[in-house]
Amino acid sequence: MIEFKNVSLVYPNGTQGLKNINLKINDGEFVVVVGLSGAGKSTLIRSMNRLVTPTDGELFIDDENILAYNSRNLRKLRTEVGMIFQNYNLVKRSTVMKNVISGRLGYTGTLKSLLGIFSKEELSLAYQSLERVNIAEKVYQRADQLSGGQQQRVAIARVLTQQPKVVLADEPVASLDPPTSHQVMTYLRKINKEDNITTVVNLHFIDMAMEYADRIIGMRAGEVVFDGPASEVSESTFEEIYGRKIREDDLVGGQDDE
Amino acid sequence: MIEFKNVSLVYPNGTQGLKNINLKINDGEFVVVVGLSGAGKSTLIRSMNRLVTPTDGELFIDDENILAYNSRNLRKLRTEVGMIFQNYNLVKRSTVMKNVISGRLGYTGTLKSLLGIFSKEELSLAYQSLERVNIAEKVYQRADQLSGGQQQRVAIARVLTQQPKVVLADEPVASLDPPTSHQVMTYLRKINKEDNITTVVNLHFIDMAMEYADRIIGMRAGEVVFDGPASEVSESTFEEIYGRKIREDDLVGGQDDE
Amino acid sequence: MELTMPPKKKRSKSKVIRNILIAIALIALYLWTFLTIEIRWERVFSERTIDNFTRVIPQLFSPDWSAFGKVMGLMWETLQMAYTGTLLAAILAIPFGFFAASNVTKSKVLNTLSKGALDAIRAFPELVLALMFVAAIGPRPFAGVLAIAIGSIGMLGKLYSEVIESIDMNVVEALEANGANKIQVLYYGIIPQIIPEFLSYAIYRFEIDVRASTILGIIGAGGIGTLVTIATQNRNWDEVGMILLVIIVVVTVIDYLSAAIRKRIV
Amino acid sequence: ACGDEEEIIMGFVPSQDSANIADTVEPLAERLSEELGVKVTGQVMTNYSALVEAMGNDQVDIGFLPPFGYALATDRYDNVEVVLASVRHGSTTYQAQYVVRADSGIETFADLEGKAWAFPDLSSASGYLFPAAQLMNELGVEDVDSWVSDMIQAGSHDNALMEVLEGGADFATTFDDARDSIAGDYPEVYDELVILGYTDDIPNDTISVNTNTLSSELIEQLVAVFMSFNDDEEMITIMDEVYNWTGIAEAQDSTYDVVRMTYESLGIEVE
Amino acid sequence: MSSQTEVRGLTSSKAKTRTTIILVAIVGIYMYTSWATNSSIIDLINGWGGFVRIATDLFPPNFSYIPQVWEKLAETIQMAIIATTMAAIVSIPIFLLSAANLYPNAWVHMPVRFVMNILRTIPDILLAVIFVGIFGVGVFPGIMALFIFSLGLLAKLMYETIESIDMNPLDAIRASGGNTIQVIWYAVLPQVLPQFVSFSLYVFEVNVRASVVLGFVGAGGIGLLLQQQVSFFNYPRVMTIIIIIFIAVVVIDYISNKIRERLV
Ligand SMILES: Nc1ncnc2c1ncn2[C@@H]1O[C@H](COP(=O)(O)OP(=O)(O)OP(=O)(O)O)[C@@H](O)[C@H]1O
Ligand SMILES: Nc1ncnc2c1ncn2[C@@H]1O[C@H](COP(=O)(O)OP(=O)(O)OP(=O)(O)O)[C@@H](O)[C@H]1O
Ligand SMILES: [Mg+2]
Ligand SMILES: [Mg+2]
Repeated sequence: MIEFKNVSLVYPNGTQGLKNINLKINDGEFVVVVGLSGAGKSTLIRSMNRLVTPTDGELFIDDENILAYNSRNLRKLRTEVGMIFQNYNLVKRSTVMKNVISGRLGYTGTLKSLLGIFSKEELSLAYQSLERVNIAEKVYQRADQLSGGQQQRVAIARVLTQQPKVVLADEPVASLDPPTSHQVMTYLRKINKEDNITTVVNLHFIDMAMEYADRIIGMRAGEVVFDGPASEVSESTFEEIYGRKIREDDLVGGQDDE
Repeated sequence: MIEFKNVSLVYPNGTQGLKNINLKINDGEFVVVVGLSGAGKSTLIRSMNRLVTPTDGELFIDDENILAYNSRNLRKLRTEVGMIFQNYNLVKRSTVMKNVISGRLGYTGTLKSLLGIFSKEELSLAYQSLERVNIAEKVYQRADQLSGGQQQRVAIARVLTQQPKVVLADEPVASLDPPTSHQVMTYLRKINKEDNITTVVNLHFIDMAMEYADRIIGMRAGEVVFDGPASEVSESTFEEIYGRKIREDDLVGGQDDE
Repeated sequence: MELTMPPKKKRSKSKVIRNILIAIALIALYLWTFLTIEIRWERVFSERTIDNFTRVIPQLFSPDWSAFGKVMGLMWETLQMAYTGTLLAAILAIPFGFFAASNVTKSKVLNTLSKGALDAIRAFPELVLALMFVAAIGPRPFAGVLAIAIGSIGMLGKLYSEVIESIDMNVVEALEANGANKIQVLYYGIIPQIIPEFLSYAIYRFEIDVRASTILGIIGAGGIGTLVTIATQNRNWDEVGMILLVIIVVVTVIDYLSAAIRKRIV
Repeated sequence: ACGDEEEIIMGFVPSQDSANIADTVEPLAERLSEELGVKVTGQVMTNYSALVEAMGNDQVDIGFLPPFGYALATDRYDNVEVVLASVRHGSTTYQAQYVVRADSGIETFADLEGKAWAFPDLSSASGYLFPAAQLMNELGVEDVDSWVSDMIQAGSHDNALMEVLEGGADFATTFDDARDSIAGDYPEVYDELVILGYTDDIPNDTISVNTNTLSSELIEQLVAVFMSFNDDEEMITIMDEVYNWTGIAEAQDSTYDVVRMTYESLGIEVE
Repeated sequence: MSSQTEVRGLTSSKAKTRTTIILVAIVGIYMYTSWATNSSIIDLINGWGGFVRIATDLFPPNFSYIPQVWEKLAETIQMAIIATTMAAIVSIPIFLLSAANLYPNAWVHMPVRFVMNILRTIPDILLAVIFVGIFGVGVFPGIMALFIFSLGLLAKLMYETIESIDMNPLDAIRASGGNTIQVIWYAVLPQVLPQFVSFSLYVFEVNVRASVVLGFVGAGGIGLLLQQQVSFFNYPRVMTIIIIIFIAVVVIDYISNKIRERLV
């Protein structure tokens, strides 16, 4: 369980990223965060694995205040919280396998990892993760030879290899075309359900959010302005989040899978 | 008057650029050439100032066969035929004035031009040309500090300074957004009418062609497949030129000026 | 749990063989290097080394300020040499640059010849060039200037030709369509496109030449290098320290100024 | 600066005997200016070959050339001519010495076979040329290079001695007696290093003139002035500071034939 | 014509004045420096006889001398190999520490850069002179000089490369629990490895060229022969050495260029 208690975050330059956030995210939930650009979605997500550190309040993951963590605890936390990024963040020149296995780094001793020594179980886990996102045949290709959607699937495989309790995804489909976006969201949803991994996703498109989310959190100017099941989202919710009526370009367009 | 008599052009690699063209363009006409990519529009235009040389036939400008010209005559011809390009082709690092005055180079002795000595009349002409396209206030700015539309207006001013009898424009608006395109076309039309300059323009958008042209020439595979006033253009003409029915993206969209 | 292992990485045979050959070649190269090079370790780790260390190093770090005037005088001469040589090269490299640029020089022969000449010049270390010039005209700054000038033509000519090859040829066409002749095209169409880069490269080369000309004096070609030889032969390490200090400061200042100017140009 | 008679340029090469040669030649130049009524400037070159090229190119009028440098210079240029030579310890010649460690067991030149040889520089008359020629002539060695086990070009006479002192080499050849100049830093040198033998006489350093740029009257005048320094306590001190000279003697080109013969016997050719 | 007075030329008069001042300054300084260094065209004409003489002295080269040159040429190349290898290895921690995006703390990267910048200003042969003073003549001081010089060069080229890499993979590795060393190994090095090899080869080329002359100050390599033959005025042999140096440099540059082309 993830719990925000009066969390605020002010960036060094004075920007208020988060304002007095109170939230509870239950185990196994699939939460989608929506909001305008600059609303604080990324900040919210990145504070859950301490890529940014809130300046005020308490943030509990499994009843431990992660804001008090030292760098050792932090690495432990991060092995348990997987993250997926908008630009996939793969090492382009490394092979798919090397990228995926890097999800195990948090569990591996420095020297072993420098020498590239991983156990059979770990290699197998990495390969299975690739199979789960249907991309096992690319295992020894270089990441830069893959299309955007394939790269994002590799990134999901990397997170799976990490065997996390929580997955955070910061606009995982922003760089992808609509069909590929749906594919990636489907995979995220799948691992959420199959492995009961708590999943928090930032999305830009409101219709996609409603299609996949158990629960939607709307943000505006660093504050949570909506929090409820997808079914409760109404026209007025949109106005609250976006400060205006819904428009056609808030929608990603029809769903058509591969 | 420009007259093509059985003009053909085969590029060194064997591509047939023009096939047996017969055309007469009268003084002061505003002709727009349309056609698919690769139809030979550029080849047609560029043969009129011998940037490419037809391999067969005769091409008369004011009753002289320009295909027989030597390089001295050629320079003379080119001073009388102005040209406007898709990418403006300004010297980005030179001032607007220097670009515009370069329209006079064909009239100026080499030494004088190297020393930058131009007569008062010429400088004044250049400045007035800039005024005519409403960009005189940028006279000493560097060309790369201007927007695309402004750069194309400078290119028009350069051609005006040349005081040509004929202006050739090879897709002058292809790099511009619709409102700016209309602006540039309006200026071209204006100088055509005010100075009675024969103007031949290549265009990609059929609706724009119809809006500005006195006469439209349709090309396909190096041949002229339509030639007549804009009013005569019909659905079947489109099919002849494009080999299919007209579609929405053959139109540039509504006209809205600056 | 049953383990699904990834398939073995497929490698083409020829690639494996190639990699093995490369590895063997590298190992052989290093074996050859380390086995045949004669380093006199007994001298390197001798008492004298320690002696020299304790004598030379402290002196290097306590520069002889009484030599400051003399050192600065020669440094000034070095700067003059570098400036003269670079400017000569910056101008003489222009025709080379044009001949070596395939978009403006259509003659293949001229093209290849000038490219070859530029490559050849770059293969000579400045000091070797200076050696020739000292033998020809005696040990004086002019020999250094010539070495700098010739050496710089090699690099500047190549950089120039690359600049010329990257210009916007459409502009050239536009001017031709105006009826401009070749020289006018050059002056109105090409030169404005290349001047800033040419200048910037020339200044950059000046930076390199200042560094290069500090050593030419070692063979008598003028500048501060002369003093380096004399001071080391006489074991005046505090004077060498002063020379070092002056070179470091002057070169740093020049690098900084040159970078600042170049930033403004392009 | 040269060619005209308005300024006379004297060229020097650095010497390890003089810590700051550029300063020590100053008084000499001043004194010559006074005596000749022409401005005289001293200029220190990086090495003798630079000095030779400078004289050949008429940039230097008077050159303080070492014997080997002088002999080569006359081979290469016609306008260089010796007029004076230095006197050290009352002699216009000196010798090269062979130095070995006292405990080395080397007693004759023949014992040097297969030993490591440290010498200052291939172009040093006392450090290499004369000893090499002597070994060839007296022992019938054909190729000195392979007769010894190692040839270490140490860079200077001091360094050659120190190579032997520290065991990097078995013997060194230097001028007589280079041990004096390192005795300050290594007082034990006289005990630990002993002299195995000497070469024949080598003519001393020269004062050579550029006959292109100096008229014969001026050269005569110069010779007279330099010779007069022999009776001038102050000038002898100055010359001593520059190059350890204790006197100046007139010299002829033929004196240096022995140097030419020596390097010719070693197979060193010019051009 | 109303607008005639407004246009006086092709550039604004301010720009024109500035250009003129700069031009006059450049030419003025040149006239001064070429006078001060006696490097004018007149000096070139006066020295013409010298050029002719040295040209006739150098030719024909003495090819029978070639066998004696090989050994020293090999030594030269070996010096460059050792120095480049050492510099490549030692530069790794240095360029990592001086990359501002890895160590945003200016107290870490600024001092390291400062030292590297200073090293790069010292000419290699001056370093050689000093090391010869300490270690005595031989190849060792030469290798040290090349090593120090290449270290500064390589570190600079590399930290600039690192500062331009994609930072996102670093975030990803960090977010999956990797420590600093793992982040560097898994996210930084794979991104810069090709450039690292390429720059090392480039530094090797530079070192070959530099080691050619180190022998002049007793720091090993083929320069020693050059210095000896010059001091004997034996120019046909000098020419032989120069030709061999030339061929060696051209061949090495060619090979290294080919490898570098295939790398990136
Ligand atoms: N490192 C930073 N330093 C200073 N301000 C920052 C930093 N990162 C983000 N901000 C600011 O904090 C606010 C919230 O940013 P955040 O990235 O969380 O928004 P977002 O909702 O993710 O927007 P987007 O949809 O554009 O990604 C914005 O005003 C942003 O400019
Ligand atoms: N320099 C050339 N060498 C060989 N073939 C050429 C050359 N220039 C054009 N072509 C070919 O000649 C044909 C006509 O080309 P042209 O450029 O005139 O077409 P276009 O109608 O202007 O097309 P677009 O709308 O793409 O500009 C094309 O098939 C083209 O590939
Ligand atoms: Mg964001
Ligand atoms: Mg076209």
